Amino acid sequence: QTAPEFAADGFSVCVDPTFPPMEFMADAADKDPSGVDIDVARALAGLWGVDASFVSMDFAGLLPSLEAGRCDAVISGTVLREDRLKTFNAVPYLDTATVLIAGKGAPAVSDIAELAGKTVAVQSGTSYPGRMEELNAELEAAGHAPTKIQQYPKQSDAIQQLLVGRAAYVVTQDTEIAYREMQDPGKFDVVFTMPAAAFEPFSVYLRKDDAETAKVGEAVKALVANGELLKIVEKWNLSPSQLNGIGE
Amino acid sequence: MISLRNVNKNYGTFHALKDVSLEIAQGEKVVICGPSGSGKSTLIRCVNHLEPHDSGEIRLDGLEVGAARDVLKVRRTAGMVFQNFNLFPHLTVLENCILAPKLTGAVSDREARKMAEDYLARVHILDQAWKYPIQLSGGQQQRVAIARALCMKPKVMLFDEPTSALDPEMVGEVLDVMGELASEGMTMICVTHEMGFARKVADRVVFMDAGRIVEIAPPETFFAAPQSDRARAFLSQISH
Amino acid sequence: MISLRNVNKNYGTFHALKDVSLEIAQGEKVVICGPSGSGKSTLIRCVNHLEPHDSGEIRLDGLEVGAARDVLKVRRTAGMVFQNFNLFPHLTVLENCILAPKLTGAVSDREARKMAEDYLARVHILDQAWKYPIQLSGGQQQRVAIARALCMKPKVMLFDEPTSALDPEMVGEVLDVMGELASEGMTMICVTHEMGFARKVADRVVFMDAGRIVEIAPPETFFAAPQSDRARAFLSQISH
Amino acid sequence: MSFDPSTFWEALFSWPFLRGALLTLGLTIAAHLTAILIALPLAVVLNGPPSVLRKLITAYVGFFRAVPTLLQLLFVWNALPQIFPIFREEWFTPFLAAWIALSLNESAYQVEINRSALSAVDGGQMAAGQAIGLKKSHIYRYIMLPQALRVALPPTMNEFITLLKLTSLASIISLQELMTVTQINVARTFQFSEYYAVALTWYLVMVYSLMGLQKLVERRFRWSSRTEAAALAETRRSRGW
Amino acid sequence: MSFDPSTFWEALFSWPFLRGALLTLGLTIAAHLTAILIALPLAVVLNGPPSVLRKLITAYVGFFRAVPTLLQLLFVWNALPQIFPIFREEWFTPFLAAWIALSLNESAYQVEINRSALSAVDGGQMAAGQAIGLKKSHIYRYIMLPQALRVALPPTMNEFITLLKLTSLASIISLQELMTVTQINVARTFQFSEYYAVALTWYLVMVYSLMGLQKLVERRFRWSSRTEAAALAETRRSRGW
Ligand SMILES: Nc1ncnc2c1ncn2[C@@H]1O[C@H](COP(=O)(O)OP(=O)(O)OP(=O)(O)O)[C@@H](O)[C@H]1O
Ligand SMILES: Nc1ncnc2c1ncn2[C@@H]1O[C@H](COP(=O)(O)OP(=O)(O)OP(=O)(O)O)[C@@H](O)[C@H]1O
Ligand SMILES: [Mg+2]
Ligand SMILES: [Mg+2]
Repeated sequence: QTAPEFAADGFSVCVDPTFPPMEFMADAADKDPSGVDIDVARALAGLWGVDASFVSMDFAGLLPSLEAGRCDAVISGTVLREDRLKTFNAVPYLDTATVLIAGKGAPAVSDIAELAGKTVAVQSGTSYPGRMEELNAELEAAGHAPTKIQQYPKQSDAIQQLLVGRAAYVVTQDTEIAYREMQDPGKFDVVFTMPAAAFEPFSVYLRKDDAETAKVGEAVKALVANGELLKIVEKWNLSPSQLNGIGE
Repeated sequence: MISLRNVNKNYGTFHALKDVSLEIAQGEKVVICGPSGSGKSTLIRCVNHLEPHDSGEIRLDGLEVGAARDVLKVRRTAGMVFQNFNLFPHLTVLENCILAPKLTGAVSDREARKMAEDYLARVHILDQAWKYPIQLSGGQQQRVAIARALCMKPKVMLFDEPTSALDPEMVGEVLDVMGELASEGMTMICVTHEMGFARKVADRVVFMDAGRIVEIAPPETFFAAPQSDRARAFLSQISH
Repeated sequence: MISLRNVNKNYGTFHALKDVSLEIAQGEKVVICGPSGSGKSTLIRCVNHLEPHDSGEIRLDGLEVGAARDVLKVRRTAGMVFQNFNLFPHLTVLENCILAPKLTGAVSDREARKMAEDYLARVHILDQAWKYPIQLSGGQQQRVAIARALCMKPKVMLFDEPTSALDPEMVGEVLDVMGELASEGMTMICVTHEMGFARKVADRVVFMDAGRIVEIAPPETFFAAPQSDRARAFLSQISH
Repeated sequence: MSFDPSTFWEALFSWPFLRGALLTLGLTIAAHLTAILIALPLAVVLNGPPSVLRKLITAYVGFFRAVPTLLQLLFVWNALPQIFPIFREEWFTPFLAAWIALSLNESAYQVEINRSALSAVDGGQMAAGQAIGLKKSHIYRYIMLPQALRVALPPTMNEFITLLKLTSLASIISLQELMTVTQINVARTFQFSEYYAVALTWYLVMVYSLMGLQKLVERRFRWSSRTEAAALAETRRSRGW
Repeated sequence: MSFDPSTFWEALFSWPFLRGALLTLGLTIAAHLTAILIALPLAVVLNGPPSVLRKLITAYVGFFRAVPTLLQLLFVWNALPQIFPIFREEWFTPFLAAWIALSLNESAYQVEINRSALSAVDGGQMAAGQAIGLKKSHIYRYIMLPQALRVALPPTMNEFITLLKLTSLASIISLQELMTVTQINVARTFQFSEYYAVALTWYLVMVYSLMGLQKLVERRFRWSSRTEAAALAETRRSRGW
């Protein structure tokens, strides 16, 4: 494996450690964050024979830092989106689905009509609001009332609305709910998996340099091939199906 | 009209007025004099309750000074000219004068303005009516302060050295105005060292020293033959 | 010592000093009088460059007043007592007096303090040395202002109505102090209406009206036989 | 750094950004005005003699300054409905919640500004107002406050601008003002320089307009300057104010 | 809402929270002091006659108040090293970057506070200082500023507290102060009330200590009150200050 040039003296990664299990501070006193992305970054670095280091910051600081060269990559639960590729390159490493969760014991949603008029809390700046709007369009087309969408800056703020009782559902990632279930079983239930309009896996974001990006792509492929990614997926209680389509 | 009985006033540990008693009849004109720091300003500030007194009784036109419900009545009864003027710097000369009549609703805006112009003319300062206090010389400010107090049409006037910043000519004119007020029957207390004025207008002279009233006498007696040693020593300096 | 040549000063459109010329020799004592608003304060404020003049030339002890590099020298040459005192409210009486000597480094702290105490004693206010200005009566403040100016050991003193807030007794004492200064050879300009003082101490009396010097004469001549009609009218009021 | 001018221009006048800017401005004005109204009487009490009320107000000021605005917003939005069910209803919008929280928060700061401005007014002014027989309310309305305003205006403008930025915290209760809209767009497209430039432009427009306004108001305070009072007097005379 | 006291107490004195609180306090003190030092001379110029310099300072004040602090932080941390390579080195820590950005930012607000406080000092004070022959620097140092301080203190304290909260923005350049530590813990455990209570406690401690300090300083200003000056004079005389 040829290491990309930016990783010649170590692989530094910017993360916003408030999105378990992708990246979070496992213990308040920890120096480095833990999580899926952290393990992925370490695996990549291992492949290149260098050390991985992590810089924690608020989400808004991630991209300027990457652009300014303060870190080599952003691996922070960021999914692949077409319009993001104008400014940065991306390499997918883990597929993910968007789900609706509700309090424990809530009945599963079998028909979207059941969502009509309900309040749904979502994290802003994600793909969730867009997805919910598509869903609302469907509802309206079918003659139902749309859902009421409330946007919150952090996933935890959105989930708080569920606990407070203001929102009926919260949109989140299958990864997150898997983690919550592992930590504190029996609080939430997944009631609905959002239909995926496009392939939007978690991705490594890099500066616009196609040659270097290709090397990272190769590395991910290698991690799929040698089973390292699968180990990480199992470690974090995720589904092996989430590796479908990765490394292709 | 004004009566003080055993009035005491302390500033912290400093005893500024000591057992002061004084009766002033309607229409009477009283001049207060005495050395610097003897409590003259404090005395007249107590009369309209700008300073609360600590003990004793003060009555003004039948009102008890210090009784919460009468405090506005007391102050509207007594007009005051401050030693350091205290004009309102954000208002023009004219506005300084019409503020109180307008707000207390005693007269219409029109009348208030007319009255203010009259008084400003009387102290020869009507031509400065549009200026702000900061633009005026010391003497001009003092005259505005006098006009402002008169505009309240008070029954009693309290003057704290109303001529200190004036030139002799203007002193003459202001004293004339005060003389007129006196002859119109206004009750007046005037802290001043203008012995000429005291002689001409005052019914009685009150001499203070170190917070006490040392002597009260008609001006002729006081100037010619002061009773107390302190007053004698004080007066001997005037011909200086 | 002090020379003004064709000095003009405007406040906006108001012409406050009009072609004022005046020569004052070393050790001379000049009294300025004139009606309120005639420009007396403005004149002495121009002498130590507190107000920049608009045209003409002012020289003080050989220095050109208005030249940027000499402005501190000019102000240290001339001590000033303001009409409204302008004491520093955040400093005690003693600190008010020693601030300048200490900062200009002319004397040691010890000497500065000793000198301040001397001057405060001379104006009978040493016992208030620990008070703050707000605690003092008007006359007490004025005396502190005088002591503060003297502590600079200036060659020239500019007094703006230094006795206006004083009782006659204190006027006498302050005038005594000024007389002593005069006899020690200090050059002085004093805006005052104390004719007694003018008669006794002044070498010349300058009479101003409406921004102009109308008359300059020795006091005897001025009081006995003023040349101008304006001065005559003015003086006729004094015996009022 | 890449910068795509067309993205910038498109976003600058797009409805979400305009709406965000208006929301920011509207919320700030509403909250600040309310804060000033709350603060004025409190400052007057603080400027008076010591009393129990004064102690209470001091505690109020300390508390609302100490509690992070974020928590105040969360409290009003999340906890209030649990305590008083009436706040669970439709009418209790994020705007309303932010208005309440920011007004209370800001009032604590404004109290201190007003207190200090009142204490800067010369003591003789109050005495002069009393001496001409004015009621306390009139003394404050016509004498103390107009003079205090001169001193209070610059720090008040500081607070207004701080509040303008602080409204972005209201994103935590799902209010989408200027900064939130910006960050949503950055997160969506990762084009941070373009969208931040849009936010910056709007903030600059708002702040500089405000400073222009402040300058106009300050012209009315020239009575305090020996050299400028004449000009003000002249204007007033000629306009017959 | 559930509240687990043991989580609260454990976190309250845990190293990350202590460190966060200290970082918050340290950064705030450093940035505010620097801001005041920058602001003093600028305010003195603004208080003087009109000039080109005054116009420049007005523009500076407007600019640094208008630009969101977030952007200033990002600029100093990310853009500066691209312009001046010297900032790429190790010594340029997030703390330093935050210090620079917050100082500049805060100085703009502080200029306005100082300007207004200086303008509140009676005009005769400057004249009196000149008349006793003091240099301009001495007049400001010994006469104007001590009197202005009385008026500037309350709004300055406002700014300090605002800054105390504002440091949380520095999490964007990877500085982990009190609020960041809190949010990281909330994200991990969802124990909102416990961790926010910890942050709240620390903010309350800091703000109330500060207000106590302010009160002590304000005792030195009793010279401005007719009724209280005597007490100050007495203290000073007895202690021989
Ligand atoms: N707030 C205060 N604290 C302490 N002492 C005070 C205070 N106010 C006034 N005094 C003292 O009270 C005494 C009387 O003051 P007052 O102003 O009544 O004197 P006065 O007779 O008017 O003197 P002057 O003729 O100089 O104006 C003075 O010695 C003064 O120092
Ligand atoms: N800033 C200003 N703007 C406009 N006019 C002013 C200003 N300052 C002073 N004046 C005017 O200048 C004239 C002279 O003022 P000055 O203070 O020199 O008078 P003065 O002779 O000292 O009077 P007094 O004896 O009353 O103190 C006055 O008519 C005054 O109104
Ligand atoms: Mg007095
Ligand atoms: Mg004068």
